[in-house]
Amino acid sequence: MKDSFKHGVHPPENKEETNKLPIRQFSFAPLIILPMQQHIGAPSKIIVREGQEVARGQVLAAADGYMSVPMHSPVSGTIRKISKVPVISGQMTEGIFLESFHSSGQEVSEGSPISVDASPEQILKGIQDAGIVGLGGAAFPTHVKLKIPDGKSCEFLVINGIECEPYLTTDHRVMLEQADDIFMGIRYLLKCTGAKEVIIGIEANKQDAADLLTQKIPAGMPVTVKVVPVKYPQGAEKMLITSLLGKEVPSGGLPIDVHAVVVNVATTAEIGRLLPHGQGIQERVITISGPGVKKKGNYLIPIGTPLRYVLEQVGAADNISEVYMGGPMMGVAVSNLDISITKGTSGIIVFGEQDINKTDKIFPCIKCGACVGACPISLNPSKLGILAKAEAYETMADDFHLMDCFECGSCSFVCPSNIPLVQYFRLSKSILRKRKTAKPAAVNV
Amino acid sequence: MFSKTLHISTSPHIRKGVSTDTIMQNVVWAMMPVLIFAVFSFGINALLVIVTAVVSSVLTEHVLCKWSNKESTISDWSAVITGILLGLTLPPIFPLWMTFLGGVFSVAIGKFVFGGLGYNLFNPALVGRAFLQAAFPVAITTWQSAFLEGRFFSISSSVLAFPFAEPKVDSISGATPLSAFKFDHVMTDSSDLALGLISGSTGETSAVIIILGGIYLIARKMMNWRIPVSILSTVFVLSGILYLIDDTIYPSPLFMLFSGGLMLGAVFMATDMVGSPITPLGVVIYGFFIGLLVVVIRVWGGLPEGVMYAILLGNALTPQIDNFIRPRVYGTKKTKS
Amino acid sequence: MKEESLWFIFINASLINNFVLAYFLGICPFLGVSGKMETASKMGAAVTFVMIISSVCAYGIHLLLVAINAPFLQLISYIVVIASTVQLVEMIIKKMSPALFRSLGIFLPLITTNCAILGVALFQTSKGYGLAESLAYSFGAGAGFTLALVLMAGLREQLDFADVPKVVKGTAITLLIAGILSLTFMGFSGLGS
Amino acid sequence: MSESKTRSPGTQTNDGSKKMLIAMVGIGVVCALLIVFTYEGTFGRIEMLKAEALEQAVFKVLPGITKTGIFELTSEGKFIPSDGKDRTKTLVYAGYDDQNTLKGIAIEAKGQGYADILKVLYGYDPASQSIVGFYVLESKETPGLGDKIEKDENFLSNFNGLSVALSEDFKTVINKVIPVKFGTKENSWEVEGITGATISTRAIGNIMGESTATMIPLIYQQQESFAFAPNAPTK
Amino acid sequence: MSPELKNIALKDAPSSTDEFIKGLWRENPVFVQVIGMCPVLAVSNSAENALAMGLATAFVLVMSNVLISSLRNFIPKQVRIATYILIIATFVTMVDYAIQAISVDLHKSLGAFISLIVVNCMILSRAEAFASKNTVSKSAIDGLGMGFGFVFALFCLGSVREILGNGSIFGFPIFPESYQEWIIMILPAGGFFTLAFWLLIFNHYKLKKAKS
Amino acid sequence: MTILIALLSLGGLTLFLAVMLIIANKKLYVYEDPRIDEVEAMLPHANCGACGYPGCRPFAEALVKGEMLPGKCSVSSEDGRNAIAAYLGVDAGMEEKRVARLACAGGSNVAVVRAEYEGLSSCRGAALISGGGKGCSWGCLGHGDCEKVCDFDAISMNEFGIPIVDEAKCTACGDCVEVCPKDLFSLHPISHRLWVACKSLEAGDGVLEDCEVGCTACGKCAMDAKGDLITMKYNLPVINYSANHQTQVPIQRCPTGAIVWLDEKQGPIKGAEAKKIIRKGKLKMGES
Repeated sequence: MKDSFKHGVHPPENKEETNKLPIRQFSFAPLIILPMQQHIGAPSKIIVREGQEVARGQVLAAADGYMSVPMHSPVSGTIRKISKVPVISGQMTEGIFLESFHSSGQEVSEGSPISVDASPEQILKGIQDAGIVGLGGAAFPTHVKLKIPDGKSCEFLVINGIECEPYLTTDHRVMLEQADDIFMGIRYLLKCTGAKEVIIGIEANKQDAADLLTQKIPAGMPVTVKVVPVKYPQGAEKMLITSLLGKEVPSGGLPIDVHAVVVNVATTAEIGRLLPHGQGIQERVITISGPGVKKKGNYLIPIGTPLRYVLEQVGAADNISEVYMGGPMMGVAVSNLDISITKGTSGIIVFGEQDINKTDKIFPCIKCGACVGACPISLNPSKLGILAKAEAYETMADDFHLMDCFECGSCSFVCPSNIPLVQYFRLSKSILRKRKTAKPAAVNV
Repeated sequence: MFSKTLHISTSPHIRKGVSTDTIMQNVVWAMMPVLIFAVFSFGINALLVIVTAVVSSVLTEHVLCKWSNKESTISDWSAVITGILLGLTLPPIFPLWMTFLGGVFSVAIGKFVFGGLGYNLFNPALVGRAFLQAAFPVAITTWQSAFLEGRFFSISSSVLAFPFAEPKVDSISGATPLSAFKFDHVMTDSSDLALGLISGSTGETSAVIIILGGIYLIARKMMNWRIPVSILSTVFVLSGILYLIDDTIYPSPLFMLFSGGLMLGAVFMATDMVGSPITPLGVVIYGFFIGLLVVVIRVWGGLPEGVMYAILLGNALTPQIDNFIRPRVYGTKKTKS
Repeated sequence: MKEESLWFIFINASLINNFVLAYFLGICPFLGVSGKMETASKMGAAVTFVMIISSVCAYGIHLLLVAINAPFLQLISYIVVIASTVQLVEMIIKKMSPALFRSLGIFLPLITTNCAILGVALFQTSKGYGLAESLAYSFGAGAGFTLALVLMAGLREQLDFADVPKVVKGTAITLLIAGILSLTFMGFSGLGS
Repeated sequence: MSESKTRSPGTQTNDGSKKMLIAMVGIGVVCALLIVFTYEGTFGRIEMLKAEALEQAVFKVLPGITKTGIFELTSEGKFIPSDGKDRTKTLVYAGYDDQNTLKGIAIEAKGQGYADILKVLYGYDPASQSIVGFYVLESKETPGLGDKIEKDENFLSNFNGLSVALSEDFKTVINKVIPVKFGTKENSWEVEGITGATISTRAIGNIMGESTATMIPLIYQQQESFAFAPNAPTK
Repeated sequence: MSPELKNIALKDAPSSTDEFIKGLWRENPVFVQVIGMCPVLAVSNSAENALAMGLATAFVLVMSNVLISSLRNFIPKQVRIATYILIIATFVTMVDYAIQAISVDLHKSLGAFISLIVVNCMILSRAEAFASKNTVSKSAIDGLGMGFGFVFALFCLGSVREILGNGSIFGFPIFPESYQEWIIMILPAGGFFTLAFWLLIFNHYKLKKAKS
Repeated sequence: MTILIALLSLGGLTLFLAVMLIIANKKLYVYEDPRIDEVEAMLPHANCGACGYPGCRPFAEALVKGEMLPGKCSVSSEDGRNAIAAYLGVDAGMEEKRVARLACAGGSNVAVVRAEYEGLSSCRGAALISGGGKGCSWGCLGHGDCEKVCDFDAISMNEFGIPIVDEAKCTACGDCVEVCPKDLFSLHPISHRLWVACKSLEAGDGVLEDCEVGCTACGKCAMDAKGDLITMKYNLPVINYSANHQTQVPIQRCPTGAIVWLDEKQGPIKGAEAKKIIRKGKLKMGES
């Protein structure tokens, strides 16, 4: 078995600044802004009205169908307004403005506790009701992911504790501090997936977490902890499966096609923490780091806390220039500080004006092949980039597997010519998606 | 609070920090020892030839950019590399006006018409060299012996030939080991070849120094080591087989490796990133192909040396190789071509 | 007198004296159809095929013309027979296999006025080749034509995405590449001497 | 473009076929006539020019002759008089003086040069057992470089008395003709090259070496076959 | 057939001088239409060869244009290509013998390219696009124009290649003895480069015109 | 003798060929309507796809088959269409000329940019990164993808980064509609001159914070217009073009000038009250 996937890159880690800092509770913002679109799938459906007083933990919005999860109130307070709120994509979506009470410890849990012995269907329902989505960043509804399609079977449950993005240390801290919750979560997951073996994958730079988890494995639980080499993007599902199981997920397929299900370690911990109490997700651990902030660290921040408030509290410099939600490799640059923390936010990285090297001159592609040697799925980003520039989008998808690209950013990271490859690919994919939906109308011969 | 306008750009937000111009600069540094040895062994003639080649390349690039209302691209150092490489492949007593013409041709036809750096299909310096070879076959096969007395002070009259006039060859010419072998079956000692105690193009004589430059670039990861390794090993193995078959007709593999422009070509020219395939396997095939052609042309061809043609043909073949050799994409079955 | 070996005839026709790059035969299709790899390789295959057929035809006609002592009909009978053979082949393919016609047949009319085909027929006659030699020669010429065409197509496909200055766009840049290719094929000269 | 409008689909009548037949055959006949008249009109002159050119070449390589005769090599290795029409046969040209005595034989040879096949004609004098003249019939050698083999006087002087003396049994050439580098000619059987045109001159040297090695013994042994034949073109 | 050629045929009747000039310049077969390239490149290594070849081609073009246009109503559509080729081949054979009768040397240096005039696409395309639709006199003028355009182009190439490659024009040296010939110009590669250079000039001229 | 040989052989050859061709012509003939070529030659060869077919040839086939009328080709000149119609003996089927209209007027002089975008100079590229950094999430990003994609030079970016459509050149091919990531373009008959130049779904001051010329959904235009010409939907006025829309009344009281009258000669004309805002200092927008 290979001990790692092919290619990949080694960006500077920058984790040492926060990986020793314990998770701290963050203060409640006076105004919480909750967009309903926090996960992949249908937005949650608001079931409260303006002016209504709500308690912490109360369900504010229900799941709108199967590909959706409910939203719980992160604070006790009053619904001020239901209107359009900005989200990170730059769009305005439906959302709730929630004015929090100054000091209210009141908390309700509307759901019913789910025991580990419940049926798989009940557990899945419980996970959905808890509003749990993938906390690694993708925010894919977890119950959907855990539902094993008919005719497929799950043998391996992979717990993803890799966290390969530079700066981020949330999973690291969660593993160190919430080991019991993790194993509780694994119990639920084993039950609902029917997996026979659990592998916790941890990168070599988090040896302490690996040691701790190995130590704490409950007797009789089929869990192994595997330490994998430090390499970006080790944390990507497909890469991790290759590293741990030596199998490749087929192009366009899912981990279940190789009998595996991958769940993020923080998500697992959350399942283990919430389900026994019938609670919903209200806050999450976020790493705040980067040269632009003074009080770096890992914080437990209520969902919906406005970014501006967070930055003020952690002492961000006045001249901040770039803010990313997520890590620096795949995170999204923020254009509007009035957006708020969502379930998918794993980190906030802040750069001040002086920290940015803006003289990245773009040279023509010299076909050096650095990107080919970096792409974890062996695409040819150089060729793809050239094709994208020439707007040959169909060729990119048909002949060069564009759609397999998951935008990890390794190619752009190594490109000596500073070509915005990832942006090209993202653009090409979005255009192709648009064309696919528009096609039937255009050609009617 | 937060008074400045935010900046947004695409992920990834961090970069490795090696840029194209630094790569180019490093290639220039790696070639410096070769250049110095060229001047050391061939004297001021070689210096004049190389300097002229560099000046004409850079000047052509600048002028053409200005003409087409583009920003001058001489700062990316690629024109300097083209100039140095061209200079290194010319005989030390090559007339300066021809050298200048070669530089102009290299940059204008070899690179600029294709759209500049990154788009050139062939190695520009070799395009210039091939042009000169075809245009002035006599001048380009007239060599100066190495380590002549007074080489640092006396300039050959052929170097200073009047523009468009035929150069007059003075009596200092010597034969290259390859033509000596091809036409007179005279073998040159391998150690002389390795150390560069022979005549030849300005930069091709000392294999050892060229290898040092290559190792520097490989260590800095600014060169694909597979290319020189595959070319040289192909030449070594093929000529070794021939040598074993009949050592009276065919030269020894070491002689093949160290003679002529093979080292210079394999290390500095075939490795031109733009003209070589992009995948590791493709690169090995490219190297094998070049090595094969070098052996074929040297052993059976009409010309004593074929490295230049082999590399140019390798460049021409690169799009095909890239077309057929594609890495197997993760999660897919065998690649379809 | 030393007889030329078939192998040498093949190498000579394909590499040393490449029909396109050294003899300038078939330049029009070379410039016209070398834009895309796919069409180029098909065109190359079609030309090679027709070359071999017309080479055999030409060999037969030559024997016939010698027999009836009418050398002056050489050119006209060659071209007419080649043209009609091509047309016949085209029609047969069209009828027999529409799929093959779509991929190959569309090039056939182009081949009629391809001087490389007639060139092969004329050269093999003037060189006095026998049947086997003619076959080697026409196959070599076809292979050389295909090689040049395919190399060119690969290079031009890359150029599609290049920032080529407007003045040289089109035929001029193709000719420049052809010139460079012609320079590089000079490396083969003297092969086998 | 415009006439097609009048033609509706599916009207391939017999009438049309007849018209096609007449048109094709008619034009074919007209063409045949045109070609034949041109051919007839120019035939004599072309033949004359060609013969003249060849003869001139033979005269060039065999100094001092006034008449020539053509002979072909049979498959048994015998030389018989020929009309020179069958180009697949190996032909040689005998040269005679006014007294109809054989002065020498002109032999064609070919081989691979730098660019393409080289064809040369050289004159052999059996009396002195040496080559007495040399002429390039066909060459595509690089102009200004390889084509010096046609003009370079020093090079051409190689073939004035190039030794091809035969061994005792007249079956082999004692010293095969070989090419050497410029300035290193020491023996009369060596062909001295031209600086800068090494490849072409070496090719010539090799062609000569090959051809003389096979042809000279054959010719020397059959000198009597080349006796003056009256049907040969004379001058 | 290219759309340009179609357009030529569709245009309203221009004057005969127009018809002549267009072939020389505006629709020059070599520089603008880029057809009939093989002989253009192959025999343009000296001005003399280029001129001879050009004239031979022009003769065939004019003659075949005339004959085809006079027979245009007699030839059925289905067999037109076959008959055109017959007619062209006939004239080429005639020219071939004529040149042989004039000078064996010239014939030798033009080589097989005289025979290859048959497959010069320029001639067939003129027959198709023009002669088959126009009157005899018009076709003759068109043939003359195109033919001289062809001669002009060949001469442009041949003279440049001979001057640079041999230091002479029509065999007369024009440079001092010490001139260094650019041998590449006489080689095949030089042909490609020279034609590219001329096309470049034409393109430049066209672009400039388009701009203003 | 030679003459005989020549005549016989060449005559025989041509006879053989003629017979062969005749047979081939009968047995192997594949019919294709010659009119397709003719019609294709008459089309403009723009292959723009405005007619709904992938290119001019398929359109020509459709024309010959009678599935389409020449008027569908918006690129052809009037004469060209008529010529095809006359050739095919059909009605030209003229349609009213349509042009592309942009539903935004927020140039850099009036609209706020919240974050500076760095990267590919492309709206579609910018839109993927936090929406492109413009204050208004619906507004034009101004990188000119529409200008680049337009084959007819009908679109040019003005000094404030807003595309201006040249009605004379526009062929309504729809390329700009497809390319705009914010879906701001739509094709309209040229007579539609009453136009809402805003797509913001927000209302009130929220709009004005981001853009001075945005629609605040005040509803005055809907009140002033006769009948059901204008209705407010999702905080935007929706014009019912099937009603009588040749009126400038609705634009008069618009406080921001979001609803305009696109005059054929003068360009966009704003209502009396909107002008005050514009006069306050910033330059006029949207006029070429």
